[in-house]
Amino acid sequence: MKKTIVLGVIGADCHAVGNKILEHAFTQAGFNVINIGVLSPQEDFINAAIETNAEAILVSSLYGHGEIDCRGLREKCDEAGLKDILLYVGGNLVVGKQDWNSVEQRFKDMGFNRVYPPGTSPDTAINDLKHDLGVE
Amino acid sequence: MKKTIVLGVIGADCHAVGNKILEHAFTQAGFNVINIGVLSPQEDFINAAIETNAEAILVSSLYGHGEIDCRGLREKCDEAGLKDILLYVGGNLVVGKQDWNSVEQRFKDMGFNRVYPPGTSPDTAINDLKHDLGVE
Amino acid sequence: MELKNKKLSRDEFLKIREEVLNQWPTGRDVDLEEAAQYLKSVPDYKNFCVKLKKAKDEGITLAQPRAGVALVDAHIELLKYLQNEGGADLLPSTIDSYTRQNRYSECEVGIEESKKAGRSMLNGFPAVNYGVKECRRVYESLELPLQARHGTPDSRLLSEIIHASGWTSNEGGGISYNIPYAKSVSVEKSLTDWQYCDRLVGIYEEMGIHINREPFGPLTGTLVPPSMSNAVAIIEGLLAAEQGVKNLTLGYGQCGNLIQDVAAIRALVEQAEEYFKEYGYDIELTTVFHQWMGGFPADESKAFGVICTGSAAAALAGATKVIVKTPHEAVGIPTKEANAAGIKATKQTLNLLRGQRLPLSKELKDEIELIKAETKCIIDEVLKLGKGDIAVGTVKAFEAGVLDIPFAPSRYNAGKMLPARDNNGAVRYLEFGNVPMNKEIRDYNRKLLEERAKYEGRDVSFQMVVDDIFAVGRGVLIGRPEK
Amino acid sequence: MELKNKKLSRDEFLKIREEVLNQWPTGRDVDLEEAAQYLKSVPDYKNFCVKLKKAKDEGITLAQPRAGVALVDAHIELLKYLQNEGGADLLPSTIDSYTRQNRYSECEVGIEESKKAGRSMLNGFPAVNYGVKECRRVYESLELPLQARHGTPDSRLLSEIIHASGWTSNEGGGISYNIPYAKSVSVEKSLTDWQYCDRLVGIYEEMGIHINREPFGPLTGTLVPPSMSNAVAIIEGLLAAEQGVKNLTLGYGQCGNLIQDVAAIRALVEQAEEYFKEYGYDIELTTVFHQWMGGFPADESKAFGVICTGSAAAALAGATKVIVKTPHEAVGIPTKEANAAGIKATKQTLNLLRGQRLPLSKELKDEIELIKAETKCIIDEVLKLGKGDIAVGTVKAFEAGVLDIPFAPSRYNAGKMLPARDNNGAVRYLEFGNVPMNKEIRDYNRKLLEERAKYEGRDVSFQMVVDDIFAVGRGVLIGRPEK
Ligand code: B12
Ligand code: B12
Repeated sequence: MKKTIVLGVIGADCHAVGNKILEHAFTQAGFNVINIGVLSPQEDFINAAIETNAEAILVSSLYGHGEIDCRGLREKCDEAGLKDILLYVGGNLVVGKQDWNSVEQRFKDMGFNRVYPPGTSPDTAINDLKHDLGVE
Repeated sequence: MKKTIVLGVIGADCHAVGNKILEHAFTQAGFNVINIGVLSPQEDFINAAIETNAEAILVSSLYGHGEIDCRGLREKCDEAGLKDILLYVGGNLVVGKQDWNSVEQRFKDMGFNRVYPPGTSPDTAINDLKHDLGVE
Repeated sequence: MELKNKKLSRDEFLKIREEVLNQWPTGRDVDLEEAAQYLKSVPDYKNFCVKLKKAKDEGITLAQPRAGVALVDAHIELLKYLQNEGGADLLPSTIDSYTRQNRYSECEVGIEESKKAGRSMLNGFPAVNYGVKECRRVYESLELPLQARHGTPDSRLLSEIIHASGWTSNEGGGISYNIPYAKSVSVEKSLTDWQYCDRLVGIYEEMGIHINREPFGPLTGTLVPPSMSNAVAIIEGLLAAEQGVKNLTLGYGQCGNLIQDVAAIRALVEQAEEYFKEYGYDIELTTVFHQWMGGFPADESKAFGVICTGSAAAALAGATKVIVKTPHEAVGIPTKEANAAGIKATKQTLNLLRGQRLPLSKELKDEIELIKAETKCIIDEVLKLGKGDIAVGTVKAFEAGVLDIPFAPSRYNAGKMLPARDNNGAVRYLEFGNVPMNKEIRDYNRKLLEERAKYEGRDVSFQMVVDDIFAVGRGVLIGRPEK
Repeated sequence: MELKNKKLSRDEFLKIREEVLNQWPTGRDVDLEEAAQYLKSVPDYKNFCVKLKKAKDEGITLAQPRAGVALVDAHIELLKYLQNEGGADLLPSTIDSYTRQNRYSECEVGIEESKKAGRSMLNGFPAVNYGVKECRRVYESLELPLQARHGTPDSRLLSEIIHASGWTSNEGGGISYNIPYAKSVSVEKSLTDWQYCDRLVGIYEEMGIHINREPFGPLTGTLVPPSMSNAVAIIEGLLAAEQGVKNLTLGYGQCGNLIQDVAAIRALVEQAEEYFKEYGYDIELTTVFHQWMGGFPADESKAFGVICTGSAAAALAGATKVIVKTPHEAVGIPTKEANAAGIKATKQTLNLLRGQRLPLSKELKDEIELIKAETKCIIDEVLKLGKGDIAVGTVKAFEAGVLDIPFAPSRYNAGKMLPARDNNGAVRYLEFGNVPMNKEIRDYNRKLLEERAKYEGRDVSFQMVVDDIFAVGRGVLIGRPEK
């Protein structure tokens, strides 16, 4: 059976191209993709995940406000009963060219399971997700 | 009366454009320029200075071997009786992009009175020379 | 009030204005008369219109960066650096993304967090939150014309504040600052709100003050066929002109094929002027060429390659100004040094090519004609749908997919059209969706894409589009299959 | 032996060879037969001729850096870095300046000092001092074709050593590696010595081994009018062909006006092929475009602008390869990182423009014709002076100032011709000296310079030349007077 994932771009972020590519790539890779699109508040991710019984939430943030927008998402997931749901985040997460290790750490501390640097290829995330969900 | 200077490019260096420009600029500025041209050994500078009773020797080195080529010039001048003759050097003096202060120091230690970084405008050196020779 | 392409009366305008200035406390500080006095004191060398006109007359291409940070002093320092060290010809203030969505309270959070963190937590300058006094401080600290650059569907309050602060240009438009930047703002709403912004400029013009307006040419910046972006630019130009805008800069985002890029700028100027003439608008028209707006390579040296190729195309096209990218583009908002580096590489390229133009050849002529013919098909249909009213027509055209921007986030965009590169790298229509073109044009686009498909030994397909999206970031123009 | 443009007999060659191999101890290790065996084992992907031919057939422009340091291991590390990180398509070994003057004992000093200092004290790789064994180690460590790049009036021993080491290309020529690089070497002497180098390649060809030869196109790199450098390139091509060279890359250094640059490459190919045909030589001809060879701006971002503009011109001209400058150019020999940065910016530009050409326009056509007409005036006169022998004619032409390279250090060069830019930045003849041109051409050059003078409100004069020499380093193409 197909695994369901929720995909979207968080906050006031309108970058749509990567989102469309990710939808295409994860669908091709055999996932059932619920794409809530750009400009999505945390609540929309959570509601979509609950409604569709999703196994993972993939958050994109390209425009630099990722640090503000992503804060508290894990806690809200917990509150909503999405205990231990996989949370991935990727894109251009912070403002400016910063040391990647420190950026990764900041988002891990927020409770994300995996954090991806700018320009990550969809394949990387697909492989990771299959591994984390124990598919293939 | 016009002050005489000797101009040339030292060692196995064939860079001729800056040399022609310097000749033009120093002549315009009222100096009597003895230009020995490119590919000039130390001896040619010294002989020209003795023959013409020059007050300064302006050495160019563009191609990177300046450090090897200029060594001992001050001593040879002393030996030849050109006591305290002004020695200027300029161009791309060393191999590669190096810290300028350290380069300048190395050439000052060799006995050069003034040392110029890449791309120095002729005007800078003309002003310095007039000052050092007490003209104007 | 029903949307129509008709100049707002002063009363209509003032009525809306009351509401606009109440959207956030700083709105109350804007006084039209006082602002007009202030704007009259802007010297020529700090006026956008004057500087653009001079460049146009001299045949020079000006360089303008993007830049904006959360805190005023840091923002001034940044712009001063780009002015003095970078050698920018025109300055921007890029507005942050919360402001663009009118979420001013989130801006407050961003400002506070930035103070705490000691670095900008916002991706731009929150001008509305700062209001006229601080925005004037920015303007007064600089020696160049200043423009707001953003992506705000409803930028009425922002426009009021920045113009009152001496910023003599505003980027945007009812299509170009909605479809690529928003998800659920109707075209009708954004067109109406931008009529207000344009009318504001028109009112200043009536008071003898020259302010420049610049529709955002590149749209989603991703494989937009020139005829589609030119159609949008001309429509936004006509809408602005109706509201009394006199000084317009129409834009275009580099596609990558030199002939197509030059042709696009020439077609844009020629065709826009034809339309302005037809509708009786007297416009001082200039152009802006955007360096590659799609995904960049992360390597900084490679990024310089992209930046300079764009600068060369801008110069050879004879654009009045070029918007500059930076070596940090793929990764994040640039440091001031990286931003200045982008300007310097750009200006060196522009200076080397100053006065040089791509001479007219058969290839260039054909491409100009093709773009104009395609653009005309679109605009004709928009006018038809609007029964002669181009504002109404635009709303209907988006509903019908006649205007259709590739990869746009807006749900008011059909998203049925698909672009891809031909074998020379020019952007063509792969799927027309409902974009209305005559048979000749459709066949020609198809033929060009089939040529590429044949060369690559595969079918014309969506995979080509995906490959093309990644191509420049991976160091090439055309997304060929791996060998 | 008297200089004549006639293939050296094997006996003549071998007689000279004995003497050559005795010039320095490492010469004794060169064995022609053994070297031929070794060269036969060079795989296609490491052979210069094969790689160039493939690029030419595919219409691709390859990128090649300059690079060389004093110590073998450091040199290998450097080249590997440019290959792997920089993505170079072809590799060089730039030879140091003592070797170029055959001062091998000074090289020894340089090698020792470099070991002591822990950094290269030489501006290149002293291949002769290292000899065949070490030069083969360099070749074997790499996965790309390797070429010697230098500036050596007498490079007979160097040529013997590098070819025997599997380096399948050698840059230089009797004019181009004398006049810009030496002061007191007669043209007769350098032509004779380069006949030897060419004959060596010819002899390898007779043994079925393909080696590429590349006359040095840019000469002094400083405002050389295209017709003068094209005339020299064609003459050196003819001289090489007579000695049995089959694979030639003719070169040209960017002048800066795009139309002139593209025209120069096209004129060069067309005209060289005409001459080869006329004289019955069967040559595989390719071209090399040198990024701006004059003074560079010190600012690295600006340097990228110069580098990319050159890359764009090379691509649009359809040159087979481009020689890459680096962001350190104005200051010193680049680090490996700076060198790789130059290659990456270049390749990004080439890739974006791959397959794109400047289309034929009236302007381009006229410029091609002008360059060809000027070049013909020069070559005709050279042939006349040599009574049909182009080698003899070349010696006499330099004596007479018919061939005259601006700013050259050689006392065998007249130095009476002066170039300057016209109002579009194209390099023209300001003073013809004794360069023979018909009246039409003289008047046309003059007219173009008068146009510029008028625009600048000054007279045509030497000050223009001085201003033009500094211009690119100061960020512009044309040295206009300060306003
Ligand atoms: C195109 C573009 C735009 C277009 C977007 C059109 C649209 N609606 O989609 C326009 C012009 C409208 C635009 C606007 C803005 N942009 Co923008 N934009 C870009 C650009 C050039 C390319 C983005 C793109 O489409 N790439 C191609 C796709 C395929 O790649 P991608 O988006 O990176 O996504 C891939 C991967 O990152 C990864 N990925 C993404 N998310 C996730 C999540 C997970 C879990 C995983 C595993 C992987 C993953 O997979 C995706 C598919 O392969 C980038 C810079 C760049 N990358 O070169 C800047 C960039 C993203 N933009 C930026 C900014 C700041 C803005 C603006 C604020 C304006 C401005 N200051 O210039 C506005 C934003 C307004 C808003 N409200 O959001 C910044 C962000 C800076 C930062 N983080 O520090 C960037 C990085 C440019 C820069 N260096 O300044 N932009
Ligand atoms: C043109 C050029 C050439 C031409 C020279 C033609 C000729 N015969 O003149 C050619 C192509 C032949 C050439 C050859 C080589 N070059 Co060269 N060349 C240049 C280049 C691009 C410009 C030089 C120039 O003409 N500038 C214009 C004139 C007006 O400026 P200038 O020479 O700098 O001189 C002015 C000032 O420096 C100053 N100045 C100079 N001397 C003095 C002295 C005093 C006392 C004062 C006050 C001022 C002063 O005043 C001058 C007039 O304004 C420079 C890099 C650059 N600057 O951009 C490299 C450069 C000088 N070359 C270089 C090298 C290494 C070589 C070669 C060894 C080959 C190679 N590896 O590429 C050979 C040298 C062979 C030899 N035997 O010398 C290096 C030197 C590296 C270093 N020092 O670390 C440079 C810096 C390039 C680089 N970054 O690698 N070169």
